[in-house]
Amino acid sequence: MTVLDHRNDPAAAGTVPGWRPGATAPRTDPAPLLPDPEPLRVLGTPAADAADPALLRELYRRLVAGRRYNQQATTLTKQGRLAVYPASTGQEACQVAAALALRPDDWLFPSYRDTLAVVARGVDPLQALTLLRGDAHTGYDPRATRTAPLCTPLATQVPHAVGLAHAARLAGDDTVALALLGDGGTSEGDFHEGLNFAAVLHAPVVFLVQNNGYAISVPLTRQSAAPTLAHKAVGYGMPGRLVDGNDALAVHAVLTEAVERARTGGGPTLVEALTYRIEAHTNADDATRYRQAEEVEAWRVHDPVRLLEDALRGRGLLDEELVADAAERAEQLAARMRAEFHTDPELDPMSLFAHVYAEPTQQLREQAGQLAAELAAEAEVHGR
Amino acid sequence: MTVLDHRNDPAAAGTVPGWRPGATAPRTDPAPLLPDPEPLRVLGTPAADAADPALLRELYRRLVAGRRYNQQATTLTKQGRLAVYPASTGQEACQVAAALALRPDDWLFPSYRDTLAVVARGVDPLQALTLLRGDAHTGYDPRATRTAPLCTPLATQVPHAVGLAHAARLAGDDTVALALLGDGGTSEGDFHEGLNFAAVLHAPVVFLVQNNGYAISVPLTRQSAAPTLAHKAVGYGMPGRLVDGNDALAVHAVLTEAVERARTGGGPTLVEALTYRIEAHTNADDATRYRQAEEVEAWRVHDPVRLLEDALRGRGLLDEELVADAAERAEQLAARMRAEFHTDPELDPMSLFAHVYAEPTQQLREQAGQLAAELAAEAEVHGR
Amino acid sequence: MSTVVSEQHGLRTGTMAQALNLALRDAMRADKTVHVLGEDVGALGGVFRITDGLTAEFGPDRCLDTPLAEAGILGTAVGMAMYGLRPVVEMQFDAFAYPALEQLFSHVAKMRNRTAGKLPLPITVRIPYGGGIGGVEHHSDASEAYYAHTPGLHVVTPATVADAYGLLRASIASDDPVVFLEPKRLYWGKDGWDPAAGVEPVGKAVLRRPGTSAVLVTYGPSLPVCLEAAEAAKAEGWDLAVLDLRSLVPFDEATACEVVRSLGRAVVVHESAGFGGAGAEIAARLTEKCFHHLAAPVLRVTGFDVPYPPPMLEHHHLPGVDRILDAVARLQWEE
Amino acid sequence: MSTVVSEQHGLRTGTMAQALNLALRDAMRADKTVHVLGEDVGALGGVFRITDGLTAEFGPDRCLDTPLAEAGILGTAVGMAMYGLRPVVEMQFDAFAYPALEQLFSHVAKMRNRTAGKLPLPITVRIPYGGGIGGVEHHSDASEAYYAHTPGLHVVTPATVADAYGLLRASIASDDPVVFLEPKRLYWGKDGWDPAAGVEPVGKAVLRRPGTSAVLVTYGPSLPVCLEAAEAAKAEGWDLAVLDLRSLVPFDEATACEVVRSLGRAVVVHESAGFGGAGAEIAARLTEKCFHHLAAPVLRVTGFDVPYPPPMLEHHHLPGVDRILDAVARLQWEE
Ligand SMILES: Cc1ncc(C[n+]2csc(CCOP(=O)(O)OP(=O)(O)O)c2C)c(N)n1
Ligand SMILES: Cc1ncc(C[n+]2csc(CCOP(=O)(O)OP(=O)(O)O)c2C)c(N)n1
Ligand SMILES: [Mg+2]
Ligand SMILES: [Mg+2]
Repeated sequence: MTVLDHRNDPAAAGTVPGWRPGATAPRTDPAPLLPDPEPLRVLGTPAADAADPALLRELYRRLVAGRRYNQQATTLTKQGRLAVYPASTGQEACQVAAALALRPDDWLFPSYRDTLAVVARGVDPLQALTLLRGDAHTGYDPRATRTAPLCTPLATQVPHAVGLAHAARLAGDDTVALALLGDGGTSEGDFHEGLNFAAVLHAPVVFLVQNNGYAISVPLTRQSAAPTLAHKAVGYGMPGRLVDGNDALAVHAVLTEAVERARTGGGPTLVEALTYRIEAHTNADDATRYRQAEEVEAWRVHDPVRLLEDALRGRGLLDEELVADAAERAEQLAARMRAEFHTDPELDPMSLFAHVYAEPTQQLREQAGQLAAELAAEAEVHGR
Repeated sequence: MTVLDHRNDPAAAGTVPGWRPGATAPRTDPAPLLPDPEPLRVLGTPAADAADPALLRELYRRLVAGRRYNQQATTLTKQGRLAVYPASTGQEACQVAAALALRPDDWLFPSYRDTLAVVARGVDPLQALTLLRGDAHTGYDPRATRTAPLCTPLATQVPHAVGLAHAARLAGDDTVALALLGDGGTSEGDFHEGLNFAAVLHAPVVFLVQNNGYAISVPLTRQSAAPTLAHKAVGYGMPGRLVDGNDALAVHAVLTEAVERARTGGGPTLVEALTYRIEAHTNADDATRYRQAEEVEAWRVHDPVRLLEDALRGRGLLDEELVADAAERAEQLAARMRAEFHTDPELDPMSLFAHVYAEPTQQLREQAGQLAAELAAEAEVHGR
Repeated sequence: MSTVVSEQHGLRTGTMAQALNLALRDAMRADKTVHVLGEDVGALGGVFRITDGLTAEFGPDRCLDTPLAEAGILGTAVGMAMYGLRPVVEMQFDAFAYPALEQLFSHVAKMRNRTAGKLPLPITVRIPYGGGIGGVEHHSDASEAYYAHTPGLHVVTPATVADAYGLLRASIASDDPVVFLEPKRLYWGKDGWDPAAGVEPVGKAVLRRPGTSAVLVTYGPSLPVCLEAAEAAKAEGWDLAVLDLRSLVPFDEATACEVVRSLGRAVVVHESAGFGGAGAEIAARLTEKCFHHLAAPVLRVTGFDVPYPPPMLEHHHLPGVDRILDAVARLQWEE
Repeated sequence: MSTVVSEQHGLRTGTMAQALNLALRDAMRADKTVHVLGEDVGALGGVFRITDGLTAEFGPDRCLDTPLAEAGILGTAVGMAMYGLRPVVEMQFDAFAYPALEQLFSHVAKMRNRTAGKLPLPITVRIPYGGGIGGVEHHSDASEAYYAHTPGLHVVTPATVADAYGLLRASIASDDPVVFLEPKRLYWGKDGWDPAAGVEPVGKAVLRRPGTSAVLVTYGPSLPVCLEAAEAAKAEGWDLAVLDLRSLVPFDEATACEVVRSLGRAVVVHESAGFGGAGAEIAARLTEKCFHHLAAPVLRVTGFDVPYPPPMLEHHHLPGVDRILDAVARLQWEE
């Protein structure tokens, strides 16, 4: 018998002289921080009957439009109109719910895969896609819609969301920040540092991890050995929530609750949404190298649009008018995308030197002069 | 009522069509990963009666020597013989237990505060202290005692320990790596990335966080909002253990168990030891700026050496012979330190250029020539 | 650019550490959006006491002790700046800024550019840098070259007590991110200066000492060494000018070229490793722009291309008066 | 240094990507301590397919898909090297190596030095670098200057298919850490080469084209542009030599100086930002060593000092033939 066998011996408790109460643990009760063992599901359960029909219809319209958006953007890559597109096909419930859970004066911090959330938030689709078209890094004014630039270096947007939320709280505003990231992103140091800052600062911020099972080719089992990614919340002292990411109603409910808690001074929440990326990582990726067709097919059955349709049908809400209206809006969005991406953008090469600094340095002015001269010479050669 | 109120409705479970079992969570049961709510204590509890007298005596001798070591090193800073010393006074139980829990062929990854653990592992005290004396970065051969260099950039040693443990396992060796760090270090991204790698690789590594309540001036409450730091383990899928860091027997037991689990293929463990740094951060620090004398005094009562003494006394093991033997060994160690630090080291300026690369580059040879010429000219001026 | 006003008037004497502290205090008084954050900047006042008393005067929200995570600190500052604040970040030592380099390179330096000017980040990143204080490994790096090579960052470094105040005020007031490098070994040097003297924008080099033979081009921690060398050079018959760049970005090419053209001989001095160091840019640029005025190549006196040595050996590594004079001697005087 | 033997014989034709893949394969066959690790290097074979088939041949322990964390990857490699392995780390894109810079600067570069030679780290860090492939932001950075300024690192970059094989083998065999920079836009260029030709150690520049008028000094992605420029220059009456440095550290000063001294005119060409770029070191060093042989200052043609532009604008940023010829024209031919 080792001394460890006495671990749970009640006689041993509290008998240590001089043990300082301030040093005892836990400082907070971990139980409420732990996620439920099963992800929250609403659609297809009795709980869905309680859902507001207007919300269901709104989610439906937006999911249908979102699916169409993903299809159209993917088509644009095939036509060479977009350089690259990381589709959120299959993840539309997360994208739409993220946008709907926020107020206009809240801030969204999207990753490269979240253009749909950005568009759902009100950013023009053309502007949302300039990064991926290749004509500008960020095509929209982040302040106008309180939507941060699409973030590519993984998890680096997490501390940004925390800092903004903290600043808002200091200013006395009840603004909330919502950061989106993927399962792979949770492995980065910036995720850890950001969540820890959020909890220590008690900042009004929500983290939504869209766990789509893969970071490019790397499956979740090679990414983390945690019971769930939501369990990471405990280590920061914030609640962790687990939700079926293809259940639009469930994601919306969990995010709405977390945003509300943040808004009313309850601090940050980590939400893990279980979902699946139906397409390859981007159009440049070959997903057959690392996953089986059967797996994709199984997830196609658990489709966010279909799940919502079924629920609407069950409630007798899927009438012809709604279906037609949703389809029409989706087609309008796609048509606008086709029209806007039909022509090549007019770009000013001199814009290279704009916005490096508030005032260009002398050497940048010199370099700009050099480029201008080159362009003039070229124009002369081409007889323009 | 919102849809969330149905969260725990059993009628809702398992009714979602198409939900893929592979996607359900948790993948592992979190319960065994969670630390006990109270830190393990052995000394002063009935469990101590089961402890091996030889181990108790050995711990006692080493704790007494460790305390003396800390005193002597601190004195050396006052005499200008050490440039800086981060004392582990008050943390000797952790330091000694860490060294004793390992086999000679295991590896220790210490931080700047862990010279005592390094010495307890068998490194010559003079060699262990060159970094802090200022004559060499690492005074010992890490391979000789399987003790990595003292690590200053916080938590960067964590992935090193993981990589070494992983490599050892691949080689078929049953070597274990033990990484030491502080409470503050757990906030760094490298801590997170290292622990995640360890769990995913199922590497034979143990992490000992000596939570001494402060990162320089920053108290734990500003460092983390977690129930305990040990709770972070859950988010990686490894067991978290909480222990009274001033209870040498408890720390030894927890580490021995964790090392054994790692050695036998059970994967990594995160151990949090609750302790206190009695001295300032280093001799250059002024701890009165950020903590109260009463707090220090309260911790002096819960002293690791005293706790062990009390236990030995209770078992009738604190005989004169042991006390004298421990004191003598401690004095011998201190005397050796005084003797060895009495003289200034003879340093070769040309060593600047040694060991930058396996073969010096042409430009380094040129620079070495320049310094040699300068030194020769200087020697001439000084008539040597 | 935020307002730069000092409530302090008249000449005062103090250390560079005190001048920096006052600059922070005055900036925070003048502009409520200025927030300080970092490790130990609160009750402790920073390990170098540069933020001493700020939490007491402005409260823990304005001067915030953060958790120990440099990428987290800088990333949080990015978010704060996006919401309209003007964060001043303290990195505890130069090598401990490395964990934040991704945030610095990929976001801080680029955010204005990647949002077409919509999200400027007026962040000042204060970094104590360089050696000469007997610091153990990782406590004496001089990493200015990494920052200077990164478009979008300003890189500023004071060498005098007055500049410590003035350049820090100007950096905090700048609407661009500034890496503000504080020469550790000059923290405790005292000098007289007038905080109310007015603050120039960053980007102007200044001739600290006129001369007729050659010019020593330097910045930050090496300025006092160069002034000492210039003094010692008199005995050898050289009258050396000393130019203090004050900022590497913007680089005051006009002023530097003027001096170099007029003297025809120049030595660039800094303590960080020479290979690919800031001195390479300075030498290459001055050579290109002043080629036909040069009587000798622009020489460099720098730290060796080795990891920063342990304290007991650092004086062999750091450029000293003799090494500078050796270089001056090689400026081909015979012709 | 580990053994470098190729089982492949005879001339073959392939892309640089294939040559790199074969180099990894041959290195892993020749030496069991060579382990590959990184993001997506397993089943996917890396986003550029450089590690294609390695997991199939050597198993997932030898070619390891890691969690997504660059500091964790490099830090883990440090520990593996401490236990006697020879890790080859893949960073997915240049800007995604930034999270690992602390591990690189504070440990990888310094470990041999800080342990007085006891713990050398034979780690190769492969980084696809540079632009010209239409990559969106953060996918086209060229960060060689950061690495070249860091004592303790070797910095190697191939520009031909044969060098891709030979230099990668040599880098993996080196007992020092090597930052191995792979020019992304040359990945798909085909050429003939003989893997059995033998592997020289790193550190030798090579004259890719002799010439009599001036020399273009370059490396990596800019070599083909320089060769094209040299071809185009014939029409202007210039016979340009082209020197491929192959490694920035070690820097082959002897070879570079020899060419520059014999021709008296040189232009350094690289695509990363000019200010504080590798070209600054090259120009400053060549000027210092060859001053009296120079008919004109060593000029630099580089990317502008701006964040890497979006794909549709990158061709304006990258040095092209015309910009190089403009610089050649400024080499003061009139005298
Ligand atoms: C710091 C960093 N490292 C690597 C990459 C390259 N990269 C882009 S996406 C990706 C996978 C991300 O996976 P996950 O976070 O799960 O998001 P998902 O793509 O599945 O939405 C990788 C490795 C990056 N963008 N940033
Ligand atoms: C990356 C990094 N950032 C900052 C520092 C400066 N620093 C040295 S010790 C320390 C506090 C560490 O606290 P903790 O981890 O609790 O260990 P303790 O000193 O209490 O043993 C700090 C901030 C450092 N060494 N490395
Ligand atoms: Mg994913
Ligand atoms: Mg501590």
